[in-house]
Amino acid sequence: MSEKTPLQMTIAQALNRAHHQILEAEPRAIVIGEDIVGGAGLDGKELGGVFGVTAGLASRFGTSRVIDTPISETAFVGMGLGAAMTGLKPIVEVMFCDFIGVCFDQILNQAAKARYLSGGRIDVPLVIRTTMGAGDGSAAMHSQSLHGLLASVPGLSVVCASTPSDAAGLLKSALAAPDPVIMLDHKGLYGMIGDVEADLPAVPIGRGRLVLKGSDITLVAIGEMLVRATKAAAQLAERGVSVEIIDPRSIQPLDTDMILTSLEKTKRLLVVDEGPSYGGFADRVIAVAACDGYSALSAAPQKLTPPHTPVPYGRLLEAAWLPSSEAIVSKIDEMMYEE
Amino acid sequence: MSEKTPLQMTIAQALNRAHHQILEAEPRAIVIGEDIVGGAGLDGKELGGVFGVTAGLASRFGTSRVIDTPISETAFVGMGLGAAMTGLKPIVEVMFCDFIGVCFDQILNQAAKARYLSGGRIDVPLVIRTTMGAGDGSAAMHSQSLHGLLASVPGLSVVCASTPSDAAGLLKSALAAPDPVIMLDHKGLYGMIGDVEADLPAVPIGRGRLVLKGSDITLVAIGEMLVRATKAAAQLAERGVSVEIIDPRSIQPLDTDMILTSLEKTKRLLVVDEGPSYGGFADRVIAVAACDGYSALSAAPQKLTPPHTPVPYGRLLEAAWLPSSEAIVSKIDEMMYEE
Amino acid sequence: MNTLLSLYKEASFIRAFELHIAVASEAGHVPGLVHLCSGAELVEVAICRSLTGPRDQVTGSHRSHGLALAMGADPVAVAAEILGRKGGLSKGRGGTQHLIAPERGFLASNGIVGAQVPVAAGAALTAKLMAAGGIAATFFGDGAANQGAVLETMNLAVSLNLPLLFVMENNGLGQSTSADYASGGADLCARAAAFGMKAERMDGYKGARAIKQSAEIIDYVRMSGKPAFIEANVPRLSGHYFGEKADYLAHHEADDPLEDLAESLDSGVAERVRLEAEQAAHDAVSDALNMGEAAPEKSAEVVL
Amino acid sequence: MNTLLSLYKEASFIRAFELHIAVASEAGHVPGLVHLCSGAELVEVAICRSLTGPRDQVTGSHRSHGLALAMGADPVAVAAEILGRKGGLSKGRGGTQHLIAPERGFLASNGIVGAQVPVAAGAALTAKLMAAGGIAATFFGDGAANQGAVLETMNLAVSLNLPLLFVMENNGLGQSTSADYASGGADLCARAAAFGMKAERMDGYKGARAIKQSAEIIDYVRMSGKPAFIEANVPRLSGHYFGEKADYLAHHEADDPLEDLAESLDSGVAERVRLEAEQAAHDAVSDALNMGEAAPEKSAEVVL
Ligand SMILES: Cc1ncc(C[n+]2csc(CCOP(=O)(O)OP(=O)(O)O)c2C)c(N)n1
Ligand SMILES: Cc1ncc(C[n+]2csc(CCOP(=O)(O)OP(=O)(O)O)c2C)c(N)n1
Ligand SMILES: [Mg+2]
Ligand SMILES: [Mg+2]
Repeated sequence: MSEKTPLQMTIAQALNRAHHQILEAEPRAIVIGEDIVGGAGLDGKELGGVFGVTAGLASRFGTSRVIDTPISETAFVGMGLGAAMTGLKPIVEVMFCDFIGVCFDQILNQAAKARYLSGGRIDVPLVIRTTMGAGDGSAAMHSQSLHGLLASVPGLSVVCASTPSDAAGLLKSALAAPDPVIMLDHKGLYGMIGDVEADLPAVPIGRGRLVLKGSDITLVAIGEMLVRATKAAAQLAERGVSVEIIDPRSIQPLDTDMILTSLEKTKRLLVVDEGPSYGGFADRVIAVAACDGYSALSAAPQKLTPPHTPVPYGRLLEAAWLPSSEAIVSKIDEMMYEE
Repeated sequence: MSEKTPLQMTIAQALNRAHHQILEAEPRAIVIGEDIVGGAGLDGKELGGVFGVTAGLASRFGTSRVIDTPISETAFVGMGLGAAMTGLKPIVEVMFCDFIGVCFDQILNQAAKARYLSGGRIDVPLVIRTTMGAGDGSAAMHSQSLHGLLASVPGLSVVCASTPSDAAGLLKSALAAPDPVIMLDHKGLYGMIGDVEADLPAVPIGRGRLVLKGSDITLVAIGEMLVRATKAAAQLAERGVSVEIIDPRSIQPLDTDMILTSLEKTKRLLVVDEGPSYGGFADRVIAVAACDGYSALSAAPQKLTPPHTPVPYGRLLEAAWLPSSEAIVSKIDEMMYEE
Repeated sequence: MNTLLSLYKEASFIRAFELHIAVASEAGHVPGLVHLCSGAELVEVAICRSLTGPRDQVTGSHRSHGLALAMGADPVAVAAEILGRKGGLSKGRGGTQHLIAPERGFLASNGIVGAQVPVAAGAALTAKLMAAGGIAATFFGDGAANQGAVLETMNLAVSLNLPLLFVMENNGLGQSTSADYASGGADLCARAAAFGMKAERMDGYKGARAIKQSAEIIDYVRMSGKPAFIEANVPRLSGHYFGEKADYLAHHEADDPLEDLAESLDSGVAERVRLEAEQAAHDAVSDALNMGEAAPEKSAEVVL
Repeated sequence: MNTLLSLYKEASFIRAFELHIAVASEAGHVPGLVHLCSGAELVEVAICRSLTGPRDQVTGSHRSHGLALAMGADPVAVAAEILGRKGGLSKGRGGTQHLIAPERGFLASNGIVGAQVPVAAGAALTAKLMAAGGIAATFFGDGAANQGAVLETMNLAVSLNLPLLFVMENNGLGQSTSADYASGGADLCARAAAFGMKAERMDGYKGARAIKQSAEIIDYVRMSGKPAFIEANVPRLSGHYFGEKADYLAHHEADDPLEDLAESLDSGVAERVRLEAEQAAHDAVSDALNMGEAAPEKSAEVVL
């Protein structure tokens, strides 16, 4: 039972701990990426990953299982896939999701299709971990939110954790899954502190998390947008507007049941997302509501997303680009008022 | 006026003719791709492209403007981009849209963002031509429909022509556009014959085409699905169900006005698409209807898409995978009946 | 049976197999286009002879019928997959460019030029970590040699010391483009060597030598745990895809390695072996043809 | 002013510019992380001296502040872009990794390792077709040298005969990973040569020689219309990004090419030139700092 005493740690720490537990428990698990050991070929200290998530792994499990690579995402994502097809369980880190462009074929055509092309015979226990999200001045090529784009590829599961325990728990489920899972961490949330159980229980892929119970409107969001949504909801609560917040956690498969059940009650939907305004995750959720929850709705479902442009660099520009909690409040005000 | 006498030709022929006219009229236009001349370094005849679209260009305009490349999509799509940024107007052919995986960074991060990253200063008159669509036994890596995925990237326009005159006309507009345009031709439609005007007038990007007037339901489709939708509508008409069919032609920007206007009249929407069932073009259109056309709708908007799997190879499998015109008929029957 | 004769037998079987696939294609029994390996059989059989699945794993290109057979995949299941039949390796889901028989050491073939190469690096990594003496090999063309995926993987394999054999079949053509044009006349074997690998040329017309050379270089990869590279010259005897009107090849007439090989054998014996192989291939393809077309299963969307 | 002295002046300006950017960053005025080019100035200035925009166009990596300046981009506009200010080259939309000044021949820098290289091939193609004597040059790191985009473009440039100069700045490190590890000890200059290009090493500590060598090789590219490759050894004097705790570099202390250069000059003159450069850089960065932060425009979404 002492295992169940909650600990406090950041998302980065929870992920680091989960990596340690996974490599300890599963001899077939390996980790592959750039600078995840860090200092390869040098005589200094290990870097342990750009965000510290892989710290200490190499010195504990050795560099044959924790593997630094050249800057060759196509080659090493493909290597992870091949390893997964032949009996290993690789966690491949792609530093930023913006970099999937350089290795997209290995994701779109190779990893996503391997099981199907084998007529179902081959397991592909491949995890690709990457980061997403704007807000820290990293500009157009280190700030994108490509969870929706990735989730549209048949054959891939996509998860986005927004708490330390979900991060650790989803990583564990991803590793256990027989098919490729892409996990995107929001960079802005790595420092977020939360309770985790010491043994980091797995969190099932495909199940959302009810963040806040409410009755007037359903709000779906992940990552930093979830943080802002929660803030907005607190403000709205003071004024008597009751927001139900769902963190889907899993982008694909999506917990449509949870969303539709919530809509039965609230009859209104707002999706807040950093992904693209057209054809992104927000549209996917809207489509679920419109196609399958139409009769529950009492008003048009709405989305709040950034303008349909690349992520800008300057601080004011980036702040204006991202949906703010104030914008969420006014959007909900508007939606409540319209009826 | 004799220029206006319509001619009959296939989509492939119309595209070929449009290429000839473009290279003739615009000295800065060039064409880049694999086997588009064909026979480079050999002593035989030119191939003129795998689908014949670039036939005769090299012998007329020379191999300095019609350029065969090694199989290096990243390098030559990037080359097209760099050429567009420095004053040329390249049409870059990527044989199948399935291959965008190997050059996605040059599309996602480079071409799509160049104007924005220059603060609007740089024109990027780059056209990427590629093919899409299932139905000919080409299997999982030569049959995808990635129009929706591409359209979700801010900075890109995406067009899909479904008639010879639209194919030629959209290519002309794409070439004239100051920003990157991706044009996807449905392989199954290259042989489709239609009327074109000899001078191949430009077709504006962003404007849909009303294919069939109707009053009971709005159906949105492109490519082969449009062909099947038209067939289904004819069948339904016999039974008194009046289908309005919209060919959006442009995936991004989307002619939302045309769709919403149609919904005002029909109050029902069906999207039929070969793209993915989750997070694809169908969801995008549904979201437009749900968010902006909600009050017009009298029933849940619906989509008909393939199962969320890779494209299968076997003939029966592929046929079962693709939405058939019968399936469209029953889906519409169901939707009409439900009320 | 002596080595050369059995090489001839296996290669003849593949040649005949492709021939019967071509016949089936002409008759309308193949869903899409097929890329036949005719001309490369000898090299493929010679190299695969030193590889044993599932410990060793091979990946190949779009042109992999022969390679799958050379690794020992069931010919009927291979033919059935190419024909989109129920009994196919992947129940007709994958098709001609997606042959998968890892139990025999044939991990995958691929529709994207070069994409099979990084995947083989993964199989090599598994072999390295499992330390059971396995290696991986990956076959690709002269056209693929210019793809980032291939070039990156050469570097990766050197950097990480992966037991991975790169086999480039240089048939002088990538679709309709000459290898010389596509690589600007570069010496592709020397280019691979410059990545820091052992790299050798193999004469695709010399069976005995190819077998010996393969055994040696595969032994080197196995023992050293390092990558190596083979450039094998082979002819492309049947168009880019079967049925192609290859007008870009004006006066192209390539010698046939199998004919050369046959000449070095006792002609009566060779002819008998060839006829047997022909018969076996005929039987395999017609057995496959007699299977029902692959059809949807009600159960899961996953395998449709 | 003699050649070496003016080289020293320009390089010192870039060094000081980076220093003031670092100061601004410490003070919280830079939106994100900056990758400073300190250590590579000499090579960059020496090479860019033989290039003239807009006829010639250059693309660079994430570490391109100095390169943009070396091509003649307005220092205030460069600083303002890095600081996310209104007067930035791209009105603060792009930022430190996305400097764009094509009017000066600096076409673009890039956040994706290696992605600037194919783009430069396009500029080279334009130069070739325009036939006005222009060429393109692209700068990238030893880490980028292993990216498919870079390797493919080397082949493409050879295949198509593009007037494109590849400049690899080998600072021995890609983020925290040694170049030796990342390329398995391969000789990157020889590797480039194996693609079929003229390829040379440049000593990043020898200013006079670098200027002469650049002039010659750029002349070669211009005249022959063919690609060429330079591997320049340079130190990375300020961490991967400014402020990084680079513990992976235990006993790393690199010589400074600028100090070496200064020693070869009259010390009084050198010091005066350095101080002037320092003052000019200070002024440029503070002018930029005094500009308002870049803010949204009401007009078009396109430029937000
Ligand atoms: C990334 C990608 N680009 C282009 C193609 C189209 N294509 C298929 S095979 C081929 C030629 C390949 O040449 P090579 O590698 O020499 O193999 P060969 O066909 O000669 O065996 C091309 C261009 C593809 N399938 N994938
Ligand atoms: C495709 C891609 N992978 C990884 C990164 C992260 N990253 C940025 S710079 C860098 C190191 C680059 O090393 P090198 O090319 O040697 O340039 P240097 O920083 O030494 O100048 C890495 C790994 C990136 N931006 N893009
Ligand atoms: Mg070839
Ligand atoms: Mg470096």
